[in-house]
Amino acid sequence: MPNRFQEVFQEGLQHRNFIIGGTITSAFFLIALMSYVWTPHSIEDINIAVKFAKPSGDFWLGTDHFGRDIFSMLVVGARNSVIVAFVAIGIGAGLGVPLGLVAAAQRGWTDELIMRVNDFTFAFPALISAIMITAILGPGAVNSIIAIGIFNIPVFARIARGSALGIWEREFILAAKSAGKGQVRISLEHILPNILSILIVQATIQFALGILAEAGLSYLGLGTQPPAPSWGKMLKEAQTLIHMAPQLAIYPGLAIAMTVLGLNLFGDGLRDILDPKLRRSR
Amino acid sequence: MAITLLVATVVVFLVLEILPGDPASFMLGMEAQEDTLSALRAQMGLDQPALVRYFKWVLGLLSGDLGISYTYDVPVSELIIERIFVSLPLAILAIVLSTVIAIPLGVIAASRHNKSSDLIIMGFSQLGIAIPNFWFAMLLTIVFAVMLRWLPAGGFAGWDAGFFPALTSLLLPTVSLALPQSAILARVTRSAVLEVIQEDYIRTARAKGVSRGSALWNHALRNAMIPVVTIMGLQFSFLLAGTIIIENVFYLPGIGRLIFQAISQRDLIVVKDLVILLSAAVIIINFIVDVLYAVIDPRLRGSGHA
Amino acid sequence: MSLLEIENLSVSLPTPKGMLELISNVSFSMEAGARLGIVGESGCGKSLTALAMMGLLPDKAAARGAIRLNGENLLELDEKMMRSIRGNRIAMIFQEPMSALNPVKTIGSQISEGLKIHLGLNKTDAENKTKKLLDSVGLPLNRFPLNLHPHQLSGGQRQRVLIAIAVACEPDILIADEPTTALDVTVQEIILELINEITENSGMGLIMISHDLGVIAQTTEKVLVMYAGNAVESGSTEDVFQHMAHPYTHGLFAAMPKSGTRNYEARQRLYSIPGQVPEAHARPKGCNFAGRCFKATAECAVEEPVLKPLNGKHKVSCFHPLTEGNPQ
Amino acid sequence: MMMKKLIKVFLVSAGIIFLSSSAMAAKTSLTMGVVLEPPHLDPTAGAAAAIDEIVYANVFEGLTQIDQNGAVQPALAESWTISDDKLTYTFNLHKGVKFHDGTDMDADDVVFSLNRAMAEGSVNAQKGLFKPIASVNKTGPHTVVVTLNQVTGGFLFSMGWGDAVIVAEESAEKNKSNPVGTGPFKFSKWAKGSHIELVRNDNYWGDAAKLTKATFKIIPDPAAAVSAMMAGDVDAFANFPAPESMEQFKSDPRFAVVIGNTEGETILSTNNTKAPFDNVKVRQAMAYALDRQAIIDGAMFGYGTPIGSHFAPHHPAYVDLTGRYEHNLAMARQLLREAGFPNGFKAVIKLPPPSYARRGGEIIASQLKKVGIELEIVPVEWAQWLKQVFKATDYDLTIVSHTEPMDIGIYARDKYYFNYKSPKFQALMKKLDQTVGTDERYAILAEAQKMLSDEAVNGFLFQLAKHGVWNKDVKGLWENSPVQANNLTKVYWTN
Repeated sequence: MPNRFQEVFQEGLQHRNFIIGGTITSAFFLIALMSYVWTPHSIEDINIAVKFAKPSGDFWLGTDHFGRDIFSMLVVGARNSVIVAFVAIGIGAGLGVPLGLVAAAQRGWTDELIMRVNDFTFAFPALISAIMITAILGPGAVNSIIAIGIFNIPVFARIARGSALGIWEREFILAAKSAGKGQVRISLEHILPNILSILIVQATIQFALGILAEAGLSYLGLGTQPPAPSWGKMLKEAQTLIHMAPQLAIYPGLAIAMTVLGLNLFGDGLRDILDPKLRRSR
Repeated sequence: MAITLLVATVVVFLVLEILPGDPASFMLGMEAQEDTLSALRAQMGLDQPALVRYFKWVLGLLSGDLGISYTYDVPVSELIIERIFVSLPLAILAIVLSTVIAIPLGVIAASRHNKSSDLIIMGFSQLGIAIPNFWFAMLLTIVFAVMLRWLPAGGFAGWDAGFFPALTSLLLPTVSLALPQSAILARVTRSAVLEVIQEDYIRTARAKGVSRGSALWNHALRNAMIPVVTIMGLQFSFLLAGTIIIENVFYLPGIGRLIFQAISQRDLIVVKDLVILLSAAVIIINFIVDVLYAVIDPRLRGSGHA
Repeated sequence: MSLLEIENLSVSLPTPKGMLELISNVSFSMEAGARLGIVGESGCGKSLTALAMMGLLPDKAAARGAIRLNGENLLELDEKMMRSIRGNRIAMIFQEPMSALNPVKTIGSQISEGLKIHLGLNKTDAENKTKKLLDSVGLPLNRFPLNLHPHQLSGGQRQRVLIAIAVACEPDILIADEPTTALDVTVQEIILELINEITENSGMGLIMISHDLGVIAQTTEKVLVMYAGNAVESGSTEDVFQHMAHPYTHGLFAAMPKSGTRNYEARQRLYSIPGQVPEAHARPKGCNFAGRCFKATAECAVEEPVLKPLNGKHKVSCFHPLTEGNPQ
Repeated sequence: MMMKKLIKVFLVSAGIIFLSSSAMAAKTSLTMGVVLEPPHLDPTAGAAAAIDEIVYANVFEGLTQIDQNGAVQPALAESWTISDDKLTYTFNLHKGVKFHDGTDMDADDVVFSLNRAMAEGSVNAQKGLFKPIASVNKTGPHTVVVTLNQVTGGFLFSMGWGDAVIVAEESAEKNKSNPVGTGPFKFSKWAKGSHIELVRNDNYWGDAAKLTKATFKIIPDPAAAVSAMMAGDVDAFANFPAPESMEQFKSDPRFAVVIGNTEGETILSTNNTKAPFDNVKVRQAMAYALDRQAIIDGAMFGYGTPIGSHFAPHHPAYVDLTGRYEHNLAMARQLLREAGFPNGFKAVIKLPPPSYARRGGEIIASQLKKVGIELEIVPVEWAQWLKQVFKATDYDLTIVSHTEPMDIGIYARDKYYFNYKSPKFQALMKKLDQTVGTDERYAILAEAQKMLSDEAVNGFLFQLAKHGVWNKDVKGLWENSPVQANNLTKVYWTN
């Protein structure tokens, strides 16, 4: 496996998307990590006296209506986005992939049932369901994670099932079957490693979508709650001040767009490398 | 189809049963007294057992009676119809605009595969996918409403204010919905066209002496439309309900806002009805997409699809 | 001057490993109304040669040499001029009738399209001509109306439609690239006869591309044997078949079944030539076939043989031809 | 470029048409922005202030009416007499008053309206107003006698509330969607989620309104509200939703900006029975830790008057107690130590949707953190707030504006969400009820204010300001809001 990793990495260096996306993505993760140790200012430091300060050596991007340092808030917001998107993917993949594997292994009515429920979840307007979930559980980061995570489940289930079905047809599975291995073992030992690259690519896409979803929910006031900053919430607050301090609406949006762009490019690059068959269609 | 909807009614009903908050106390506020509240609950039929309420509701739906809104005290159907005249035009305008932008761009990008115009178009498309539509909406507001003051920053003039004022208030929302969607659609179109122009029949056409452009537009495009129409169907379903955020940015009295407001005001009957209607709309859109498949691809006609 | 003269045609394609020459210095010519076969294993450059003649090489392909139609070098024509030749003076039938027709268009519109482009026919005239064409390829109008879609037809019927498309403008040369490979055995014979009949009746030249010697024998007068992008043997079909000189040609014959179940088994047995066609980026110095050749010597691995006359018009590129040729 | 030009030409010409038509005569129609859409339009069947903001005094009238100074004025009752024992009120109704549907308004309607509000199955949100009423009787076609079962000083004021307006039996049930009252304006149409239109009632019994049409545009979004004002889509906002925008309007000569006062005491409501808030020292420590001016500056952009108790500063009985707890962190820490929380403690603050609560909550959390009190912020919707905080008193802290006039009495209630439960204060309020003389009453009120302040029952923050902004040519709008209403009866355009 380390060889494979090296291979991927080396090939990656030849892909423009992979390099640009990878750079942005790692910068984003580094910034998120950095916020645990250091931010220029404390984000809970409300100091009305310096509200709407212009960018300066002290406040790199200026301050908001509470006199908080915008740069620091963006940095902590990055962490927030990472956590929400990451856990949501964990939920989606953690439940979705096993479901997909079971559906592919069992076929028959189990498959039918799992896929029906899947379709049903898809048919529901996701945003409305997310709003209802947060209305029941109350707004907050954890509940927005749950809401986003739930909608990741069918995505991963579908993709896991689809790719697993193809693998089940392959000859080495027949060999494994005749060696007396059960469905669970085959799924774990043979199917999963073979669909892993597709799942990883999907995960980067879902990561980007998760960040967008978190921003949307926070924008509606259903996601991350104060004092924890979130990019979506910053945009919401900026909106009421748009005539007074339009600059407040620029930075968080840029942060979202850059991050999502980076993740998407990274995912595209990764797909090119891991799955050359798909390259043609790009 | 019917079963999906039936399951949907059960799920929605159960979900709303556990939604905390009492419509009656929301309506009567802080000073309301207990007997007043129970009187109002009785008036709204909330004192009946859940099963009775469920069947009343479903039977009502079947007979086209959506019930009476708790907060507005008017038939829910009336409320929905008023809002649909905002949301539907918005959704249609957005899908039309995004299609008009995306398909030519996608085809151009595909025909100039890996050339600079392809790279530029795909670069913009990446950007369009990455930009959250509500931020884009805010940027448009800053430019066109705050700086230039050409267009209203929000609100809906109403169709009775005249066609153009109404259309003007839908302009920025349409653009902010359409551009990010067109980014996705352009990408899908491009890869679908790239896929199709590898096909043998494109070579056959070219061997006839058909020009590259004509092969692209007359032979490839229609074949490439299947994935494009699939995505358009998904986008349209999203647009019907998913405009909540954009309706919030521009303060448009549409379906998305109605449902958002109904949830926070615990106007449960409106929530229930809307969720079912939206699910039905998604099913109908899927059906339309299936019909379109058959229109596009004769192989799918009369094969008992849909 | 021959109708078609191909001179030192080389075609290179870009790959991740750089430009690769897939066809090297191929030359041949044919007269008006003549019937030429190109034979070889898959991947030997037959189809690419045909595409070069049609001007339909992939975008980044580079072709050198000359393809002269009535003295005019097609490789030097711009796209617009080339378009007026394609489907008009040179037409082509492709291998896969199942995928070579546009599934969303009616057969009528697909046939009449070329008529409109090249002959400038209006809608009615084009329709009438289309009906005649369909009839001439054995699809009578009463059972095969113009508004049928390809999926409503069988493979053989679709190949007939493709033939109708190709011959619609009565081209000087019809290239048929493995026209029967994908068809049922029972249909193959009929389609070949149809191609023979149509070309003979109208005096069209035919270039038949196949890996199947039986097909070549049945339809052609002259033959060109290709291996790994090179022409290795050429001559009249009769000469080549009776006095095969190149060990590769011999191998192809050895692999040919007696009669009947030609297609599938032929392919199977073809693999009995030991080894495989070397990939383009791994072609050895010297003779490309040397690695698989039972007559190969040290010389073959060093020097590249060139096509030279063996006997009259029968040419071979081999240091150790199997025969001295047929004394005339 | 071409497109830009075209749009400009189009907009300019549209502007010219607009200007020329308005220049001819003074406008007689007014478009007013309101933040909240009313759930329905029957003030006798809902608590929402948004109902009164549209129909009070405009569509519906009561026996009495509250004027913009908070004084009781005669309305449908042209006069009244009060018996010596202060238990019997005789109201003489105006004659010739007609409902908008053409039916007569007479004593029967008054009897019906009051009985309906008091009745068993009534859905009146302010049933408490009618509690003192023992009976309502018609003694003549235009005379009604109301008998009380206890002396009630504010009874005439109560009858001026929107919840006590007079409705007709025939139309009462449909008032929610088609309100029929006696006021100077008639309901015309309601485009849900968009706007509500009233037109002048030409058969009005009193002085006819000067406006022929009034449109209430519903614009909850502050940013949209700013644009609507700027674009002239809306002529007036009685209470602009975004204090942060007032500077901008002030600097624009087209607008008149009028900062008035409201009855809204904005407080950090505290659950007085829940530990550690049951300890008066903890509450006092919090009072010292709060910096009111910073809260007003940060949450309200400087608009609002600090208060030191639960009492409106513009009321004559007001006592300035804002100095009782000067912002003093050392004092706060010391009190916390004394209370046994040297390192502070953790608590939850539940915040309803208004921006004063959401923004104020963030600032208060940051201020209290400085003395070690860590607040977890939990935003709630109104529905949840009512259920969890207000009814179940399942909360530590919350921020809310109490907008009813003269509502200090809520601290004496047995069951109220502060869980204050002070027999001393209850006795004081009882005494107030039985006191008639103004000076004596004011003395008692002053004592009550001090008591609440001393015990730091809640964190008293500020009196909500009324951010009025309207076209400078519009006259006659209320500067203050003693009741939540937009009385348009006297509104006119100067050109």
